[in-house]
Amino acid sequence: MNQIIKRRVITRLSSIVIIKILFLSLPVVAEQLIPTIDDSVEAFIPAPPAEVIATDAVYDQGGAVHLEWQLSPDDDGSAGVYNYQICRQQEGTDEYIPIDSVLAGVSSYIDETVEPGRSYQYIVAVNGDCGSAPSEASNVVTPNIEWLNFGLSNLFVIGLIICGSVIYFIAHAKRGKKLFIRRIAGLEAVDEAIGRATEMGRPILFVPGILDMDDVQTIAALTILGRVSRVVADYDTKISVPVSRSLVMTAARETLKASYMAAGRPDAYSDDMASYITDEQFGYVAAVDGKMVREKPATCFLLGAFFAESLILAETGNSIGAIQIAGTARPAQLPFFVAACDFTLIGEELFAASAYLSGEPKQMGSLKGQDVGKGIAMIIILLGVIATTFGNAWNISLLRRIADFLRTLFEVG
Amino acid sequence: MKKEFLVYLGILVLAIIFYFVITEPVTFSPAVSLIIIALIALILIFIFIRTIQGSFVGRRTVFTFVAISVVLPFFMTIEQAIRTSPEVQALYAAVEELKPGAKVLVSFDYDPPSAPELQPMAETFFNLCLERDLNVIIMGLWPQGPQQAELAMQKILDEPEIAAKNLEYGVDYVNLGFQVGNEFVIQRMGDNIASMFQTDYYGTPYDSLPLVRNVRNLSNIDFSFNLSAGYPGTVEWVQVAVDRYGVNLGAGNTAVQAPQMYPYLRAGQLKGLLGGLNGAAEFEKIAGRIGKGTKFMVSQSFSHVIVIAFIIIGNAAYFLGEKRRKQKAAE
Amino acid sequence: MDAIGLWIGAFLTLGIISFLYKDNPWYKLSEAIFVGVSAGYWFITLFWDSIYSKFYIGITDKGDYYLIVGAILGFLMLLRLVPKIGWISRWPLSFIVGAISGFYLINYFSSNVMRQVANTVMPLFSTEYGQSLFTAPIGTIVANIIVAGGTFTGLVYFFFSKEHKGAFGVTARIGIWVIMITFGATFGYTVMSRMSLLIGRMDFIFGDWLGLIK
Amino acid sequence: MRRQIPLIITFFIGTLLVVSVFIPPMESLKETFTLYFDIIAVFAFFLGGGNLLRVHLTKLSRRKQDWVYSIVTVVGFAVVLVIGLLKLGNPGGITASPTAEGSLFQTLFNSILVPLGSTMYALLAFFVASASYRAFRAKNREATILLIAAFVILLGRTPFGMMLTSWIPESFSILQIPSLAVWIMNSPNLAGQRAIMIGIGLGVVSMSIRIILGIERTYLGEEK
Repeated sequence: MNQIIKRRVITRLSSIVIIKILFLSLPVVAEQLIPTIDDSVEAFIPAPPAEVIATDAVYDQGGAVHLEWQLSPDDDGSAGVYNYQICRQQEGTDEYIPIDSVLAGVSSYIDETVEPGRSYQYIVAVNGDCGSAPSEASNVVTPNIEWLNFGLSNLFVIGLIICGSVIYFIAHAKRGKKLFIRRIAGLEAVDEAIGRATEMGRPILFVPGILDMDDVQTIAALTILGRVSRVVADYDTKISVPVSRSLVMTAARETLKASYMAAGRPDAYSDDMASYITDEQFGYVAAVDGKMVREKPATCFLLGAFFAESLILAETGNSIGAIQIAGTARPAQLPFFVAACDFTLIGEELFAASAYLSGEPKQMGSLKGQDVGKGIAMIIILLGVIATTFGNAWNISLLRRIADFLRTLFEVG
Repeated sequence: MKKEFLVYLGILVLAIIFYFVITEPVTFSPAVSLIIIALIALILIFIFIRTIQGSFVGRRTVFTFVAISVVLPFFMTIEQAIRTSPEVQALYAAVEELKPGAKVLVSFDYDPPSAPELQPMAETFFNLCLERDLNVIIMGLWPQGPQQAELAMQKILDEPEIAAKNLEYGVDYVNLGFQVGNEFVIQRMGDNIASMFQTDYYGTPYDSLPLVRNVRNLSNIDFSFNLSAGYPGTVEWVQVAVDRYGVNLGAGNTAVQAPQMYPYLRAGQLKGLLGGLNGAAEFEKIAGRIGKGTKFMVSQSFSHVIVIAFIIIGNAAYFLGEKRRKQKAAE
Repeated sequence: MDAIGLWIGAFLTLGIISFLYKDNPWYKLSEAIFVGVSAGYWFITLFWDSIYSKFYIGITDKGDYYLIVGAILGFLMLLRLVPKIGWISRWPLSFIVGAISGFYLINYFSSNVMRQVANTVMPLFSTEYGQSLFTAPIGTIVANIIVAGGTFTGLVYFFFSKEHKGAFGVTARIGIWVIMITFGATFGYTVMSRMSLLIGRMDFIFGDWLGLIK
Repeated sequence: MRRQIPLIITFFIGTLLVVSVFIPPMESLKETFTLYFDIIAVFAFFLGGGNLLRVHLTKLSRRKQDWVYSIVTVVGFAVVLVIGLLKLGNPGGITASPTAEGSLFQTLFNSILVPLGSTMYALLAFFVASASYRAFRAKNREATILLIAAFVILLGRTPFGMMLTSWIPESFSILQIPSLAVWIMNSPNLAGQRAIMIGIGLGVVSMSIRIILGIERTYLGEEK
């Protein structure tokens, strides 16, 4: 193919030259007769790209091949070079099929249409104004399925250490070892807040965020709902859980029902406690706001994933004089809860809440386990900062080695 | 119940008067504007004194002041000193450099909630392009973007100077509409724009639009401008269109998003940047055009001052309350 | 037609704003419209997007028969309506919860823990790793110390299993201060964009609808 | 048995997804599960939407307080469902995209949902003001720090802030309020964000382990 194109181009070029010579004596006529051909004489056919190298993409399921080549020497940002056509030959066939093209100036491509176990060979052709020049064929590549992604081995090892410590402390606590857990203000207030609602004879409002069950914050909110509703069932207070997703409604009902059964009052449970309003963010907020001012709950729980509506809900709750316990893992919304609510669970505290409220040793053990993770992170930061700051400056090889090691250890693919 | 409906009736009557009777725009003269500002300041000082004396204002007062601070500046004629920042000047210079007939791609990557900040930018940018006889190609990575573009374009086409040019759709400007696929759309456009936009916003086939018939891919675009309120937006345009295809890119961003763009600006990946209403107002100033950006900017500064004033009043209330409590405890 | 649209828009806008004064019939009406219409709207978009485009087209055109598992799980969800075997509807729920827990475990760990720790391991007195001491401008040095120190003390605040007393307590105290600065800054920063939202709505009322703004 | 099966499913699926990250051929598992989730969510809507109808119809039939508004909700819901499912008023007919330009469905969205949504969103302007008025008071050391940070940033965004400190010479320009605001956003703010994010990451790890191991199961109901 390479040869054929070259030959064709040469024939065309020589014919132009002949015509030119023929009409040389009549330049004016020549200009009129062959203006288009004359244009193409000034244009050029770029030199072909070189050294096309195909490699199997590492740690994948054999579905990608990396291509790299050296740009055509004529590809220097001038207008003449147009793009690169990538052609592929599959093992067993004898023709190159164009698969894609990339713009001038690009020297790599990832072919994601290959099948594992088959062999491929590539040609990259550069396209110019009046012709194209193909490269030599690349090496033959056979993409393979890798069964383990060793590129993530650092993630695996560190993850194992931290998950291991959580599991270790769970097991540790199960054996009856006493663990100290500091008090979390927002959670200490839960009982009191429910008690207040009971005294005032007003309901409790629980908003589990506005995302669906596919967000981990919603799950955290429901685990807290489990603990809260257990107390509520004991006190015989009214609780209302408006939700913005149907699945969350189902899960909230399961949670509430279980709590009422555990409290020995299954008759007091009703499906109306949790009801779906609408998936639309602000439609949901409009309805919950209306509910707040009409039912005047004594206590509002705003726990889960919140977006801009965080402050609308919190300020409305504040205006009706409710005690508000809020919590979210979205850093952008935390300030609004902190400003407008009585207690706020900041990030990690939201996930720790259900364990804390349960009071079970096993659950408390997991909190100790995540502290180990924090400890490791702190040690790495301390050590890493010292090593990177002074290792090079004072030329201490140990520090430098530590710095390099830590930097690679925590880089994720 | 009856009282409420009387209020509604009042609002309806007012609306009918304003809608049908007062058909001309309302503007306060500079003197009246100053008097109004002085009055507001006086009331604030009065509130402050009342607070010191021990009677605190409620949330409805705060709400009223926020509404006043936003609405009244719409009608005022006051000039706010606007300093144009280097990134706005850079954007203007980049557009000014383009020769008549240059092809400018404008991507509308936002929806109505961000319109107050971005719409004025879009209008000024269109005005600038059409005034200089640049060809405008509109598209959107957000579903409601092209609709916003239509609104802005219609407004600019109605302006007398532009209307005099008798610009033609499909020849001088074109709206390609929305395309799903986020950054992959940009990537495909690097190679072939028509493959992503088979038809324009109105369903006309790409090839029958004279303006874009010869625009094959991003390399045929002379300048690109992106109005962005999040993902997909400026970050994606920089990463794909600029880094891979070498497009010249300028951007207009919401105030929240703009600070994240400064690294790109410093690295030269962005030719210029408009951030929030500030940016819109500065751009209008440099383009010599009084638009909504300038007007809205006054509202914004006013409302900020109101918030600051109430923070001060709130603290006064707190400290005095504290003092009284201590005095009571002492007695 | 445009005028009708404008009046509807204005009616609903003012209805919502009236809530600021107090709950009233106008707001209740706007709220009722909002809830009914938006719930329907979301179901329709979900239906055409998931059930038609992804599920139906996936099975008939692409032959992705594995999607049937999803439909079965969805169907099990509906068994809630049959009281006797309603408990089966917990299976799809536990499927979802399990999948989300497993997925987020690794996802959050790599993006929130690993990456943030890696970003905090940085030289204090130079702009980049490998440069000699005190080559960075004084502002950068102060900033670096605050970022590294602030992250460290912030983590101390989150410790659950150690009482915040003594030196540990002081560090935790500094940690909560850093977090408070973060909150104050984010709050102040957001005020501007929130104001512009209101400016947009007021422009609609006084400009687009009443035509009072030039 | 009723209690065991869900816990086994959670354990099996959770572990599978953790492991799948490290095994390239299982990479697509996540996308498959996302598709499953989308499909389940639509089925679940029959429960949610059904509940919405039931609640409002009960309100209506019992003439409970504010039952008039329930008529509006039910009618609005039903009308949108009919228009959307049959693609009424859609220029492209039944085969077109439901949200096609110019369709009745899209017009409903633009003329009803857009003004309602953006106004609800805009209420935030009032609430940030009332929240700042009430919450930004120097009650204790933490609140004072919060107040100062917010105040500097707020001032830094007005011409007022620029004027206030423009007398400070260029060499100390960091002390000018606008640059101070930028500095706060870039340094202490970043530190706080990072600490919160690392904490969240560890919190999720610990909670996920509790769920996968079946220690945390309130969401499933602890039926006895």
